[in-house]
Amino acid sequence: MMMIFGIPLQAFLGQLLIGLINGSFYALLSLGLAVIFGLLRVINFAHGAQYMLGAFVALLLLTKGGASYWVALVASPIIVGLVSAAIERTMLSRLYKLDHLYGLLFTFGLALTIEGTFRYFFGASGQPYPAPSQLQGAVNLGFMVLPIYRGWVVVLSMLACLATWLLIEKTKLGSYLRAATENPVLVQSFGINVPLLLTLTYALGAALAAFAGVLAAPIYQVSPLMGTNIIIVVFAVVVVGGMGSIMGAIVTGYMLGIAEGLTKVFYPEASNIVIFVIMAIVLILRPAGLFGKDV
Amino acid sequence: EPSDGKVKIGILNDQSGVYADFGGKFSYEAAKMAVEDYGGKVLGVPVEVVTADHQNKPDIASNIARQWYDTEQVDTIMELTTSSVGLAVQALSNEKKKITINTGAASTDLTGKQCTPYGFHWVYDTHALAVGTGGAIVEQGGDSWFFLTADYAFGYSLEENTANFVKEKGGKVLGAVRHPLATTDYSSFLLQAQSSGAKVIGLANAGMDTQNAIKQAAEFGIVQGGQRLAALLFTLAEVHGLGLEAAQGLTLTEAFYWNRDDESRAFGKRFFERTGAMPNMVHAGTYSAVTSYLKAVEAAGTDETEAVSAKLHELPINDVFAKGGKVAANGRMIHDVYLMEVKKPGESDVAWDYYNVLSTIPGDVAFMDPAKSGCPLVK
Amino acid sequence: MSHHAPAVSDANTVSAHPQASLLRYGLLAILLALLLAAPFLVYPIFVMKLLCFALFASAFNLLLGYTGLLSFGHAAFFGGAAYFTAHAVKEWGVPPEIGILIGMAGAAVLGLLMGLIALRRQGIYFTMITLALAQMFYFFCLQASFTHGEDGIQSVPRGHLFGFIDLSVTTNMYYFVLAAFLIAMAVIWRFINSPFGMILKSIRENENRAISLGYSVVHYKLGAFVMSAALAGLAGGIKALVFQFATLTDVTWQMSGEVVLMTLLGGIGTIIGPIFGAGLVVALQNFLATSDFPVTVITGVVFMVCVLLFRRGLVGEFYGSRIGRKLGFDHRV
Amino acid sequence: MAPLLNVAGLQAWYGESHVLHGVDLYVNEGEMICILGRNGMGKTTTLRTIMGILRKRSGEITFAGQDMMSVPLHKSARAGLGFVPEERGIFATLSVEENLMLPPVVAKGGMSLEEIYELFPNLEERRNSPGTKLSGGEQQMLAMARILRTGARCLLLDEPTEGLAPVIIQRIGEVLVKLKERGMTVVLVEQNFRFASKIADRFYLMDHGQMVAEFPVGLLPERMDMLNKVLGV
Amino acid sequence: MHQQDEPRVVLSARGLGKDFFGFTAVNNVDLDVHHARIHALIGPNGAGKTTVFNLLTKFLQPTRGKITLLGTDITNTKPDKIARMGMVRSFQISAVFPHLTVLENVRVALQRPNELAIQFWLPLSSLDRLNGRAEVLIDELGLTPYRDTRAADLSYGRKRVLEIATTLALDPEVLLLDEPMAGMGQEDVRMVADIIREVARHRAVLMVEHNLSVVADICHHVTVLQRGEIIAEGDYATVSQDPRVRTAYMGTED
Ligand SMILES: Nc1ncnc2c1ncn2[C@@H]1O[C@H](COP(=O)(O)OP(=O)(O)OP(=O)(O)O)[C@@H](O)[C@H]1O
Ligand SMILES: Nc1ncnc2c1ncn2[C@@H]1O[C@H](COP(=O)(O)OP(=O)(O)OP(=O)(O)O)[C@@H](O)[C@H]1O
Ligand SMILES: CC(C)C[C@H](N)C(=O)O
Ligand SMILES: [Mg+2]
Ligand SMILES: [Mg+2]
Repeated sequence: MMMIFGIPLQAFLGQLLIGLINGSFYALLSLGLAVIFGLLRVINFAHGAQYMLGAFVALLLLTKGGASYWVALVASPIIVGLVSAAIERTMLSRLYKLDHLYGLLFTFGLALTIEGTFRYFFGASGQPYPAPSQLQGAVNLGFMVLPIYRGWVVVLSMLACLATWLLIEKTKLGSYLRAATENPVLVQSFGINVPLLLTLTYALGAALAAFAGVLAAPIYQVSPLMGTNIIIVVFAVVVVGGMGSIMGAIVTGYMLGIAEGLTKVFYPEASNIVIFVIMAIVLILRPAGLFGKDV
Repeated sequence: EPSDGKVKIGILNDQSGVYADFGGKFSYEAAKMAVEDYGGKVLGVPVEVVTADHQNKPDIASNIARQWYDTEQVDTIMELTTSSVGLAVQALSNEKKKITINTGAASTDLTGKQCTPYGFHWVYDTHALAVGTGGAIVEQGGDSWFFLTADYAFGYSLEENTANFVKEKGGKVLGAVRHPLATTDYSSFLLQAQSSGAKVIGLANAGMDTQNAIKQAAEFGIVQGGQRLAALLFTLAEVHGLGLEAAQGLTLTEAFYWNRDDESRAFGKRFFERTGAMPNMVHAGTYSAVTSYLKAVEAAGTDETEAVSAKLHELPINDVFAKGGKVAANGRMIHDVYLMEVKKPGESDVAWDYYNVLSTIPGDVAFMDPAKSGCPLVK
Repeated sequence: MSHHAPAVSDANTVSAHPQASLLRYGLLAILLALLLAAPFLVYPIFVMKLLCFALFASAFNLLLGYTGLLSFGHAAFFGGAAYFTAHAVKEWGVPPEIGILIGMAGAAVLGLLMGLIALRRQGIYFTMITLALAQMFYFFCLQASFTHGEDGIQSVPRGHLFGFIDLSVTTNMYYFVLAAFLIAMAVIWRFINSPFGMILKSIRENENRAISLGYSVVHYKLGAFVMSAALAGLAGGIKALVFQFATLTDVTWQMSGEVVLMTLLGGIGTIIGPIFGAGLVVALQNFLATSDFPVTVITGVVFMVCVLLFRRGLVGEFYGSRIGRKLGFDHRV
Repeated sequence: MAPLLNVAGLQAWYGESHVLHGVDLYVNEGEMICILGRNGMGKTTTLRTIMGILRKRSGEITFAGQDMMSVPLHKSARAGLGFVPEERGIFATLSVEENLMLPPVVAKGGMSLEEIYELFPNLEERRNSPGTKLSGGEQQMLAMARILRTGARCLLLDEPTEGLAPVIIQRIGEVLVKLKERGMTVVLVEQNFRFASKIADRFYLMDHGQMVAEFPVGLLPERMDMLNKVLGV
Repeated sequence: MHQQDEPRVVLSARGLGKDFFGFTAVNNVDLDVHHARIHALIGPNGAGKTTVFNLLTKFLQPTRGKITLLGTDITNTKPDKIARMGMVRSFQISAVFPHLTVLENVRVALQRPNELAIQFWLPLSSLDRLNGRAEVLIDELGLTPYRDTRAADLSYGRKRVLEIATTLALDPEVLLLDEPMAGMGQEDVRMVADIIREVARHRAVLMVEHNLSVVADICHHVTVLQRGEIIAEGDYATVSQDPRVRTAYMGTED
C-alpha cells in the first residue's frame, strides 16, 4: 500500500474528499455571512439559526406537506429569505444608522430566540431527513465509498458560490450595495431605493444559509442545535478569509474544510481547534485576513 | 414524620440537550406516576415532585440542587443524567446530607472511587453495558475492535470498560478515535474506523451522537463492507429516533423492556398514555427509584436521611423495573439487565415493539463486584 | 464602536442641580445598606452569584463603555480565571486569596495575549477576533487535562481566608465577596474617571487624531483590555470559590454573549448600569431555571427588545429621562 | 412664470436643536443663486433640507410644480435635484469610476464620461483607484462630476471649491457658466466670495437660520459694505 | 512686538518618495523646514501634498528617502513617537473628538505634555489644572462661546478652528497644517492666519493651503509640488511668476 506522511494513501485521499465536503458548507455559510457583512456591515449572528431554519422548513415541508427534497431546495431558501426580509424590514433596518455592533447584538438575540423556540417545540435531538431517491446510494471511488449525495453537495455548493460571486462583483447591484453600506443617505439621495436594496441583500444572505441548511439536512439530520454548532467555526472562516471579502469567504471555506479534514488524520485531538489556530496565525501575519483589505 | 410537613423529590436532568430523549421530561412523568401510584402521600404527608433542566452542565445542576436543598426543602434528587452532573450533585448532596438516586448516568465512579453513603446508582452503568453488549459481540466472533469514543469522562469509561472486557475474552483492540460531544459529522472518524480493518466498531458515545454515527456509517457502506457496529449505550428512545430501518440488527443492553411481560406491558401502556412514548430503562428506573424511596421513608417512619438511607440499603426491590434487586454497600442497585437485538422493520408488528430479547444477564454478572469497585465504604 | 456609543455619563460633568450629588450619595448609601443586610434577607448564594456577575459585567463595561471595544471573548477571562483559581486551590492547596490572585494574574496574561492579536484590528473586526480567540481557548479547556473536560473541576474547597476566616461559613464567604466587589468597583470608578480614562475616551472618539497628538493608542487600549481581563478574572475566581466549581460553561461564547447582554440591559457606559443588568439577568435565569420555558428564548427576546428600544439600558434610559435629568443626571448620548 | 424651486417658511431641526427658522428663497429656471453666510448659520442645513436628507422639517418646498415635502428621499433625485455634499461623500469601497457611475441617470442632458474626463483629467488618470484614496481636491472633483452625469436639472452645491487649486476653481467656474447656458439651475453655497461673485446671478445672505438679505449681482457693489460687516470679505 | 527667533533647519527630507501599487504619488522631494518660518506647500490637487504630510508624520511609510527631525533620523519612527518628539499635524478632513466638549478636546491634547495621561489612579479633577491654559487657547481662537459645546454640534468651519486649537495646545516644535483654512469664513481665515503668524515666531510651520492670498500674506517660503515632484521653490513673489506654476496651478488670474 502506498503511504503518504505515514498514513495509507487511500485514507489520505478519503479525508481530503471529506474535508472538501465539509468545506462546501463552510464556504456556503461564510459566503452568506460575507454578503451580509460586506454590504450591511452586520455580523449576522443569526446565520446559524437561518441555516437551521432552512433545514427545518425542508423537514416540515416533507412531513406536513409531503413536498420533496427538490421542492424544498427551492422553496426553503425562499421562505427563509422572506421571513428574514420581514425581520430586516421591521427591526434590523432601524439599527443601520447606529454602530455596527448593535446589528451583531440584535442578531445574537434573534439567534437565541429562534433556536430556543425550536428547541422547545422539537427537542434537541436530530430528526432524520432522507436524501432524495435519485441521489441515494454510493459510488466506490477505489480509495473510499462516496455517498452520491455528498458529491452532489460539493458540486451544487460550488455553483451557488460562483453565481453569488458573479451577482455581487460583476453587476452594478454590487456597487450600489457597497456604496449604501458606507453612506446610505447619500446613495438614497442619488435616487436609489436603499432600504429595499438592503432588505434584498439580507434576504439573499439568509437564503444562502437556508440553502446550505437544506443541503445539510440529509447529511447531518435536522436539529435545532445544528446552527449553533457550526456558526462560530464559520465566523473564524470569515475572519481568516478577510471579513467582507466574498472571494475570500469562498476560497477560505473550502481551504479550511480540507485543513480540518487532514488534521483529523494526523492529530485528531486538534481537529476542533485547528481552524482557530490557523486564524490566529493568519491574523498575526496578515491582520486583514487572507483576502481582506486593510480598513 | 417528615420534618417539614411534606416529602419533596427533585428530578434533575437534561431536558433540552443531546440527552433530552434519553431521560428528559418523561422521567419527570415517570416520577409523578410513581407518586400517584403510591397514593400521593407518605406517612400522612403529601409527596411533591419538582423538576429542572440541568442542560448537561454540572455547575447549573449543582446550583439548582443547592438552591433546592437550601430554599425549597427538597429532600432528595433523582435521575441526574450525565455522569459529570451525577458526580457533582452526589458530592454536594453528601455535604448537605441528602440522598441522591441516580437513574440516568453511566459512570461506575458513582459507586466507585467517588461513592458516598447517601448516593445510589439505580439503573445501569458502563460496566453493565460492557459486559452485556461487549461480551455478546465477542462471543459472536467480533474479536477485533475499533472505538469511536465521545471525548469526555463517560466515553473514556465506556471505552475502557468494554476494551478490558474484549481483551479478557481474547479479542483485541486496534485503535480508537475520540470525537467531541455533540458532533454532527462522523464521516472522517468512520473512514478511520473503516481503514483500521477492525471487525467491530464500538460506539462509546450516547444519545444523538450515537444516532448520527450509525446513520452515517450506513451511508459510507460500513456495514456492507463487512464491519459491524456496536452501540454501547443505546435505548428504546434512540432506536425510535433513528427508526428501525437504520437501527435494525444492532445489539444493545438495556435494563428494561416494556414488552417483556404483562406487568411491564401494562406499565408501558399507562406510561404511553401520559407521554405518547414507551418508557426506556431510565424512565422505568426513575419510577422504581421514586417508589423505593417512598417505601424506605415509610419503613423508616421519617424522611431523615440517615434512616431512609439505611432502609434503602436494606429493603429488596421488587417492582416493574427490577425483580429481586438489592442495593450493595457502595450504593449500587444490583439487578438483571437484558441483551437485546433490534428487530428488522418487518418483524415489528406492534408500535414501539423494537427488540428481541437475546438473553438476561444476571445482576451480579452485569455489575461490578462492590468489593472491587474501589469504594471506600465497602470493607 | 466609534461615535454612537453613549458617552461616559456620570463622569466629569458638573451637575446642574445641587441636590443631585446628594441624591446620588443617598442612593449609594441605600444600596450599600441593602448589600450589607442582603444575606439575612435573601438567599446568600444568589446574592453572591449576582455580585460575581455584576463585577464581571462592570469589568466588561470598562472596555466597552469607556474604551469602545466590544469584546465577544470575555468568557475566556472569566472562565479561565475560574479554572486557574480552582486548580490552584484544589490541587496546590493555596489559600483562597492567593488562589484568586492567581486567577486574576492568569486572566491578565490571557488578556495580554489576546489583546496583542485582536487589537491589531478595529471595530467589528476586533469583536470577531476576540470571539474566535476565546473559542480557541474554549477548545483548549475542553482538551487540557487540568480542566477535567466536561466534568469540570468539582468540589473546590473554599479554605480559610488569611488562614483564619473559614469561608465555608456562608456569611463569611458573603462578606468576603462583598468586600472584593466593593474594592473592585472603586478601582473601576477611579480608572474611568482618571486622566487615563479621558485618553481612552478620546481614542474611542477619533483614533487617528489621538495618534497624531502623540498617544500610542495600542498601548492605551491594551492597558484597558488587560485591566478589564484581570477584573473579569477576579469575578471568575470568586465565582469558582462561591460555587466550588469551575466548568466549561464559563468559557463558552454564550457566556461572552451573556455579559454583553447584562451590560447592554443595564446601560453601557454607566457605572451602575451593568450591576443592574447583571442583577436582572441572573434573577431571570434563576426564575426560569425551574420553569418549563427555555431561558434562551427570554434572553434572546430581551436582547432584541433592548437593542431596538432601550439602547441606553435601564440606567441609561433613566438618566436620559425627564425625571433623571431633573434630578441632575446627565446622559449625553 | 413660477420659480423652479420655491422654499417658504422652511424650518428644520437636528434632534432637539432648531436650526432653520423660516427660510424663504426661490430660484428661477436657469438661474444661479448663491447663499452666503458665516460658519454655522445654516447654509448646509438649508441644502440638506431641500434635498430631503434632513427630514425633521416644516414649511413649504415646491420643485417643478411638485410638493417636495412628502416625497421620499430616493425620489428627490428622480424629480431632478442633484446634491453635492460639503463632505463630498466619496465611497471608499468603490473605485473612482464606480463612484462616478454610481448615481443612476435620471434624465437626458447629463454629461458623458468623456466630457467629464476632459473636464477633470485627474479622475481619468486615477479611475481604478479606490475612491477615498484620491486627494482631497480630487475627491471634490469626483463629487461634482458624479452629479453632472445624472442629468439633474437643479444642482445643490455645498462649497464646491473647497480645497481646490485655483486652476480647477477657474475651470469649475467655467463649467458652471456653461451649464447655466444650457438651462441648468444651481443653488450654490460658498465661502469663496470672489468665486461666487463672478458667476452667480443673485445672492442670499443667511444669518442664524434665516435669509436676512437678497439682491441681484448688479447690486453687489452697493451691498459690499454690509457684506463686509457680516462676512468680513 | 514679539521677538522672532533665528531660523534654523528643524525638519528635513531628502529624496522622499512614495509609490502606491505602481503609482508614484511623491517622487524625490527634498524639503527643509526652518524654525521661526512659515513654509507653504502648494500645488494642484493630487500633487502629493497630503501624502508628503503623511510621510513626514509617518502615517505612511516612505518608499524612498530619509527624514530628519530636530537632528534625529525619524525615517522608521512611529507616528505617536513623532508627535511626542515635537512634530504635530492637523488633518485635511476635520479631526476632532466629537463627543467631547471644546474644552475637553483641547485638554486631551494638553494632557500628554503635562504628564497626565496614564495616571489611572488620579481623579478626573486633576485635569482641572489644565483649564487655564486651555481657556486661553480657546479664547484666542474665538471659541469661548462654545467652550462647553460638544464638538459634534459645531459647524464645519468651527470644527476646523477647534482642530487648530488642539494642535497648538501641544506646543509643538514643528507644526504641519493641512489646509487649515479650508471651509472657513473670511473672518476666521484672517483670525487663523494671524494665529499662525504668531505661533511661527517660535516654531516651524509647514502648511498646505490653496488660499493664495493667505500664502502670499504669511508664508516666508513656498514649495510647489506637481505630480509628486517639486517644480518650483522660493518666496511667493518668485514662485508666483514661474510660468510652470501658473499653468499647472494658479491659472490665468491671480
Ligand atoms: N448634525 C448636527 N447636529 C446638531 N447640530 C448641527 C448638526 N449639524 C450642524 N449643526 C448646527 O446647525 C447649525 C447650522 O449648521 P450648518 O452646517 O448648516 O452651517 P453652515 O452655514 O453650513 O456652516 P459652514 O459654513 O461652517 O459649513 C450650526 O450651529 C451647527 O452647529
Ligand atoms: N493611500 C493611497 N493609495 C493610492 N493612491 C493614493 C493614496 N493616497 C494618495 N493617493 C494618490 O496620490 C496622489 C496624491 O494625493 P495627495 O492626497 O497627496 O494630494 P494633495 O496634493 O494633498 O491634493 P489636494 O490638494 O487635492 O488635497 C493622488 O493622485 C491620490 O489619488
Ligand atoms: C446517555 C448519557 C446520558 C450518558 C451520559 N453521557 C453519562 O455520562 O452518563
Ligand atoms: Mg456648511
Ligand atoms: Mg491634500
